[in-house]
Amino acid sequence: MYSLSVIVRTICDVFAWFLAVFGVYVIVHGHLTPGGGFQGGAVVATLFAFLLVAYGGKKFVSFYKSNLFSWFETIGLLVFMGTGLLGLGTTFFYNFLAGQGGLFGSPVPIGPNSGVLNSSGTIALMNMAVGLEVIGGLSLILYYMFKGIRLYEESGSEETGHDG
Amino acid sequence: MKKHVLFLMALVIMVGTLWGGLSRIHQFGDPVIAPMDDYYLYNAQAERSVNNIVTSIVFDYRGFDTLGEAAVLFTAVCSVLVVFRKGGHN
Amino acid sequence: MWSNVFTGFGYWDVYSWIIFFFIASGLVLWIRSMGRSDYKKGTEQDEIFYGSNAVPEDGSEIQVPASSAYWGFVEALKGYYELLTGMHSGLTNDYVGYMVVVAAVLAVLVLL
Amino acid sequence: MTGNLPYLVVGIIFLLGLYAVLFEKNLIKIAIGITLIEASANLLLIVLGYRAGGSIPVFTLAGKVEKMVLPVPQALTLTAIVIGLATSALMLSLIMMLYKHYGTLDVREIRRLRG
Amino acid sequence: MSWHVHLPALMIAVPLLGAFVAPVASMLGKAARNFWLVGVSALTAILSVLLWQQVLASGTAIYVMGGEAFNLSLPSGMSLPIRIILEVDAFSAFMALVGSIAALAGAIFSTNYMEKFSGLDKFTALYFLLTTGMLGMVLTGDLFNFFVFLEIASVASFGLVAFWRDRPEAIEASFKYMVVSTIGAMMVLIAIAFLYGRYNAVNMAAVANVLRLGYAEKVALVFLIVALAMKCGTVPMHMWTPDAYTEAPAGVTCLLIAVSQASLYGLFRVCFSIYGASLGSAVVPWTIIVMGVLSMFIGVSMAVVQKEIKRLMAYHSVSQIGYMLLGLGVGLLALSDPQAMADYGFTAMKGGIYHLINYTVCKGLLFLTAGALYYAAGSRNLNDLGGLARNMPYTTFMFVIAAAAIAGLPPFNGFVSKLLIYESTFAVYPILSIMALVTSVLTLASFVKVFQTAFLGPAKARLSHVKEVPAGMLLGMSVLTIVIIGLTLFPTWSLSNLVEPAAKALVDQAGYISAVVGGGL
Repeated sequence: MYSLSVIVRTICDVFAWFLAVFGVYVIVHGHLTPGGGFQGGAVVATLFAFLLVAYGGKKFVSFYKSNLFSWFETIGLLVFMGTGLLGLGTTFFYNFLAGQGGLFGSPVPIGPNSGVLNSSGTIALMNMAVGLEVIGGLSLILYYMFKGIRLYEESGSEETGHDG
Repeated sequence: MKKHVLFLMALVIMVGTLWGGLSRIHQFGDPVIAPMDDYYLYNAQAERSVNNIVTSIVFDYRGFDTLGEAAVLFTAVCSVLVVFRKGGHN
Repeated sequence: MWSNVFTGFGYWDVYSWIIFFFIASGLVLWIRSMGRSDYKKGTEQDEIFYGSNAVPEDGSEIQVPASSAYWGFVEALKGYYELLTGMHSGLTNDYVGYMVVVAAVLAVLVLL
Repeated sequence: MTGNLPYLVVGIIFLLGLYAVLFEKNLIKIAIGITLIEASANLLLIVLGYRAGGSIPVFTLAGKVEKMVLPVPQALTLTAIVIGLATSALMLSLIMMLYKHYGTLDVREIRRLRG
Repeated sequence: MSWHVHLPALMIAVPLLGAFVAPVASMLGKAARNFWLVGVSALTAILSVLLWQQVLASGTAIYVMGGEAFNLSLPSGMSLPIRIILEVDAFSAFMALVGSIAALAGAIFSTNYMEKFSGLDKFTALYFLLTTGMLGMVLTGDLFNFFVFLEIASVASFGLVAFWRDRPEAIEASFKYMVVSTIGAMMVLIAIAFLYGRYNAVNMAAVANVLRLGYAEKVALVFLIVALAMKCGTVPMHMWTPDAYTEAPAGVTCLLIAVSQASLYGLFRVCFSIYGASLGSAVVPWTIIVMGVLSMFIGVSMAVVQKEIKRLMAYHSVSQIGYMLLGLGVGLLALSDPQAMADYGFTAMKGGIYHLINYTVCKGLLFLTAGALYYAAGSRNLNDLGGLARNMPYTTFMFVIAAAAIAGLPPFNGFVSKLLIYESTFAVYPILSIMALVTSVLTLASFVKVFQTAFLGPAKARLSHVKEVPAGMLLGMSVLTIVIIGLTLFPTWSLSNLVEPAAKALVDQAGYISAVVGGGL
């Protein structure tokens, strides 16, 4: 893929960051507004599709660090899993922070309200962990599928496996 | 071609039964008494202090499903990386 | 733990079978011990007798290949096997189609 | 039956998807059919959870709510959508590798495994 | 409360954590990766043994995910559960035990077998994810959770079947498996949506408690039966089975067997525990019996004519699935009639479940030996093999044991389960047991063919360099061999401790329901 015209790249430079900020907003407010980790992560991951289309493959591959994003994925999954395991004092996946005061522990008024950001216990933590994981995972899928096109163009080193 | 006719008939029968079943679940728009969902709607705020009921279900009441879902995404990423991995020995 | 398995009609006792196998192997060893004792490995006694022809070096010339095993069986059931191999056509559409056919048949059977 | 029109739509989407998988010969079209079937399943879940005149089950800055739609189908659909996304991504990757190996997208020529 | 109450959750959490950590662990080098692969599998197997003992000792174990207490299945004033509940009765514990043994053997085998490939960190992660999916399918008591774990197992197996991605057949097999299996999973999801829409519950026991067989329930039943029967490879939906089993790495095939058993578990959980007594007519049992007989006969008759060793074994595993379908279908036929159940139904179910564990260990061992042949001789085509018994004595020994056991030669364990199935199905319909006998004979014929052409016969020149496979593969095979010999020597113990509690738990629908709906604090 080749990079598109300077207009598209400029528009991308201007708006890509709003996209990222909006995705992070959706992730962080997952327990208050519609959305959550998966949706916000998907929004942030579209940023990478945006960059890939606008700047073309070679430039994208040059500045995309796959190790970093695989670490994003692993860390998100481990935080998610660990938050569940921390509840093992009671049960697996027990929400041990809700209503306890402290981190994400403040109660919310019953019925329609304006929302308290510091509420909902482990739900917010899991939102962020899943958001991190989805950002890493989806952008990795994009990156490697693009690399797959290149793999198709230059025939990579074949593995003979067990034959012969 | 005989095979295609057979498949087409089977497809029509299958989707016909699906339609028959769908129209017999419950009238669209008024589900019969929904105790489980009403429990979430009325108690989730007090129990888990969360405004977004769907998120409370996704991450708390059915959080284990979400773990499996994240695992599915991780599985897909691993599979794509396996399919497009660089060749050669490790 | 050492009793029999009752199958409702008969019973199954593994230990009698194992004892039988020991007795049989003992008999085999006894019969073998009655054989000639002047057999020597490495001499011409253990050469392969191949119809007084030269034994070929590579065994693949004198081995029956697997594709020709049970030739008569397959030949007798030719039509059946042609039908079966026609079913395994390798077409993905067919594989899904058989599932849909089974679903339709089962739906008709259950709903009627 | 106009009241049950969404159910009819679910059935139609399922029919289209299964038809595509059954009779299309292009791998990409088969993948599209499978995503259609997934869409029909998700739509069915959402339709089952609709309550006439209900609002979304989110209390933040909601006006006065008298009734809300059922939240569980939305949670289940969220899970099902992500699963479908993962499946589609893997399927497209496999199609790319198939094209690399076989040089074609015609399903009738990708049948080395048979008999 | 002791940590034993957390066993059902740990059973799933441990391999899942192993999968998430696997990419990190494999950064530390080859030895650390292999240690992680084998160690986590061994830990899972130990946990499954503990869980099985606990279930045998203290009845059905339930675990409420995220509840205030592990057994608070119903909140105050509710008649149906609102959280995901893991419900482990004797049948589930039995399946988890069998599956984790197969997973351990496959993991030990894979440490040496996969040496010739790259990307082994992803292999480790996918292997654990496949184990997780299998265990979750058999341990969960929630319909939608069952679907999620079904998808985990499916997607992981797609990736593993396509692992050797420079071999076109591998990608092709993975794609075909994927198309068929995804449609099956979507049918499962639609059936779950039906049940949810009818009863506003996704918990198996809660649904079974209020289920009345109507039109929508029948459609859901049809969809569930077809999809799950496809997942465990019954004729005529078995077409993906030979492709996938053949192209997957051998250690993975050993685990795919266990995954197909988990789908079989789902099929019978739906038939016995969810629908159960309200199943009414004898249509569904007879459908399962007919599918079983067809699978037995067509599978084995296709196996006889194959000339690729793993493909032969894959077709043959289709035929062995038929035995379990036959036995448990006869049990389902006798479910509503206590007299018939006492006469032959329970015996048939015991035979089916006992054949399930025999099939898993024997067929897993056969696929491992096939992989060892492929590793050593560099070919899977039986025409190219021959005279390998001289070079590979241990592999030959284990192959003979596994083949004799699965073909039902006395005194091996396969004969016991087949004997139970023969005698009980004879009481229902003599033709059924005659078909089973003919299938058994053809099974023996197909394995005689493999044994004669691969192991016996004159030595071939191009195979003179073949050596015995490395120690890791031999160890992985010997694990299953020891299990087979143990089941052979103590059939009474295994029947009374492993099989009968599982069969009782499967028949006892009221107990399954009351464990959740009647339970709580």
